[in-house]
Amino acid sequence: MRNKVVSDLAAALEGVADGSTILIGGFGLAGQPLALIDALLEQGATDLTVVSNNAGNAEWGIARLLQAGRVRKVVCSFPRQSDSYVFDELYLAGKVELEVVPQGNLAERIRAGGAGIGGFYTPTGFGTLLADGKETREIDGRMYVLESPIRGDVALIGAFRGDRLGNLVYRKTSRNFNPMMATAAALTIASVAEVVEAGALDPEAVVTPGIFVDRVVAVGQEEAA
Amino acid sequence: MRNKVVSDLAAALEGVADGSTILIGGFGLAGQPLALIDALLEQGATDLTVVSNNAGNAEWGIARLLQAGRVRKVVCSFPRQSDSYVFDELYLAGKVELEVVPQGNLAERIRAGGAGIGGFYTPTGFGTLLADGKETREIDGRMYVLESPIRGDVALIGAFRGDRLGNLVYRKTSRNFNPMMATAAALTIASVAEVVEAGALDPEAVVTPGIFVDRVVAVGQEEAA
Amino acid sequence: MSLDRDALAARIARDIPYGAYVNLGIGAPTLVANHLEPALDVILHTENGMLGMGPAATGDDIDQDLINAGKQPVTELPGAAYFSQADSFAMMRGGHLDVCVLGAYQVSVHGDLANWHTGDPGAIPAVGGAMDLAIGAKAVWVMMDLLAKDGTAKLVQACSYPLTGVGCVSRVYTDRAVIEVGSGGARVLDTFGTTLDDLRELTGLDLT
Amino acid sequence: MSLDRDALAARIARDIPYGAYVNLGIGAPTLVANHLEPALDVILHTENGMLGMGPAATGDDIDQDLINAGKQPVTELPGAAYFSQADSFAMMRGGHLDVCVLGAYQVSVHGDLANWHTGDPGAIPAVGGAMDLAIGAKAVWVMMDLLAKDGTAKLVQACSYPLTGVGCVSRVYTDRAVIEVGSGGARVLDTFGTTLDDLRELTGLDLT
Repeated sequence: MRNKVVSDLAAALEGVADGSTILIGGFGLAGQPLALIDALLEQGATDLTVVSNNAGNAEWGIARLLQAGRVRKVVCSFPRQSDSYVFDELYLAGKVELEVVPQGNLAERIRAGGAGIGGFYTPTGFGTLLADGKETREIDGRMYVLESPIRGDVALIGAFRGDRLGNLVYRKTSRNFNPMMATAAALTIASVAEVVEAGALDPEAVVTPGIFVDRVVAVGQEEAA
Repeated sequence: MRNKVVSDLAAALEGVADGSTILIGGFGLAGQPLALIDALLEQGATDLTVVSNNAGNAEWGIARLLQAGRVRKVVCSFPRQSDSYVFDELYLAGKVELEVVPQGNLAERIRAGGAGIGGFYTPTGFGTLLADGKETREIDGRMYVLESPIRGDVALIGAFRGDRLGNLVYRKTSRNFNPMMATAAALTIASVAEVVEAGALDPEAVVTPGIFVDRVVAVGQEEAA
Repeated sequence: MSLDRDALAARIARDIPYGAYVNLGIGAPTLVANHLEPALDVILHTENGMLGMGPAATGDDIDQDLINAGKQPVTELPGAAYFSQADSFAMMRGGHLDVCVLGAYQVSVHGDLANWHTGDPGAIPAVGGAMDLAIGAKAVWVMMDLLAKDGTAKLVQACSYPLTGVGCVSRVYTDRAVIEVGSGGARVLDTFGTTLDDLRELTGLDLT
Repeated sequence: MSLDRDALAARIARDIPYGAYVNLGIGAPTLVANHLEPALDVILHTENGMLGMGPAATGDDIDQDLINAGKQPVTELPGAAYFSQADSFAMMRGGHLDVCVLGAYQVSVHGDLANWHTGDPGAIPAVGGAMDLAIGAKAVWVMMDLLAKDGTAKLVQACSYPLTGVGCVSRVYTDRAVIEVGSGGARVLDTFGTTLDDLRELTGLDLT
């Protein structure tokens, strides 16, 4: 019987290789899979490229990975937050690379990665520093920038409920980047507050169909702060 | 109080102009808004371009519009069905134009239209007649075709439940093209089996948020055949 | 000694790996579903917007809102999910399906597929999801007779019918043989009551 | 006689049309929400994935899974909907929002916006949704002081800070005046205890 639920966090993170690109869901702490990130730290993979909206809060989640020197590069829209001191210090010391991507372009690039789209023209960022060197094009009188898809070796997803088939639902604004990231990685690992029976999730309300998910691990309701 | 629910089908179709591009949801009869199409026939707009997956079944829905001579052009993936004799005859007599688009490209082009994407590179159709004359590009060793967004003046949407804010949910595979089409028209008109109170639809399960919908009309559960 | 359609469908079903996500094209490939052992834990995708499709619906189970890509009434299995066609084709185009089984007019030794259009100038062109399916799985298999009704081979050096996809097919299941196709040319994997020499003669191809 | 922030927020709220879908940027624009009359039936969008956002959450209503774009806890109104950030930014980019109110470092008379980066080589670049918001509504309004703390005008002939968007702002609400900007240049729509001549002198611009 198909069962994507693994018994513990160590099993969930098994096999993540050094040098991997890791997509990490969440917007700030909402939907950020803190337990999976802690388990990745434990697992030991290093020289990572992290793709996430932010670059870590205080000493939680992504900030811990950074602090442990596991991250070579961050691709995000908004690294600088009130409590992103770990990232800030590493960046200013030249110890971590940064690629800043407008938030909507980041979401759309990850969607494109999961959807087999080779590239797309977006009006966002045209005429700005963040489009420097990128191909531009006028379409129906408006200027667009060509953006490329983003894919990961691994995606770490923070969901609410999941079943053994890998179907996932989220809670409120913790959905954010998680559904796209789940589609755009070779290995998608989801933490859930609760594992439910197959058939218990309303098929009309499943946000991430199980086809996108390789492993599910129950971590209970995470409390970040 | 914001109330997008209109009292009858005539009010729902008010103001549709001759020459409009009409996006019509549905895959075969599932999710095809038959009552709205009949009301469009009644309303009288002509010289229409219809964008829909199919080109009508028997003498239902889109087939009726075609039969009445209201349609100048059909953009679809699969006009030829076992019961598409109305379209077949008009097409073979040279009385209606046809643009055939691969189904996934059609869905993605409509999504792009609603999402402000100027164009996208898809592998689907590369090297085929349907990509003739289209720009192609090699990206990471794979060949892609540049496809453009599709937008409509009007979208006719077949949904299941809706509220006065325009939020919609669908039923099973009748969802199909409806959610993208709802986002890609200047005027989006949805028929629903049932109007429910604002707040009655689970905010986690709303498929089409009300921002995309201009008018909602209750038509009961439609029985097609 | 060649296989009939049902036996061929059973053979294809046996080759599908455990736990695969599979899309079965309209027509003969649909028969494969009848031979999928429950223990194989296959999940069926239908491109009109569903994962977890069950068997054909009959009697009171028929629901006009629950159909497959062939517009036939079907059923829903526990753990199913519905989604839009944009999401459904993104799933295919993004390479998330393991196996897609399609019918064909012709397949070339290099894996080109022709299955949407006879090229007849009087025909009404209709592609549906054919071109998306052609590029929409990790493995695209074709199920077809080796010979057309007029006796010409459907496995060809180069397709004469308009293409559905370029170099997209990896394996062809026919009534006479299973043949691997692709950039390395055609290679016979298995035969059903026929010999390699027979196959060479029937197709005029330099099969190995 | 110039308007304070709260009075300016009230003025902006009064200019929002009935029934509009509105995104309020982080910082001062958030104040506009406090002045939106319920009868105006405005629906608030937050780009992290929600329509129908209610007031800030306090006490037991605080839910770490329900936050706004500024990562502050908020509430949900009846008829709300949640969606992914891909869908949320598609909604913005596709032109479905009626009004977006943003803060700014500088706005040019042609509607160019600079609000994400001071250009200081020591600064850590962080754009968030700023560039998406800049092009993501039918009307993009800026709420800012006319003058920076050092007395220089923030409404300028051409932005010296790095741009967020080109020609995207249609109206600037400042403590001294409301000014229309765009391809036709800057035109003063309303003044608060100041004169057109004063505004010309403060900005060095040929305002009309």
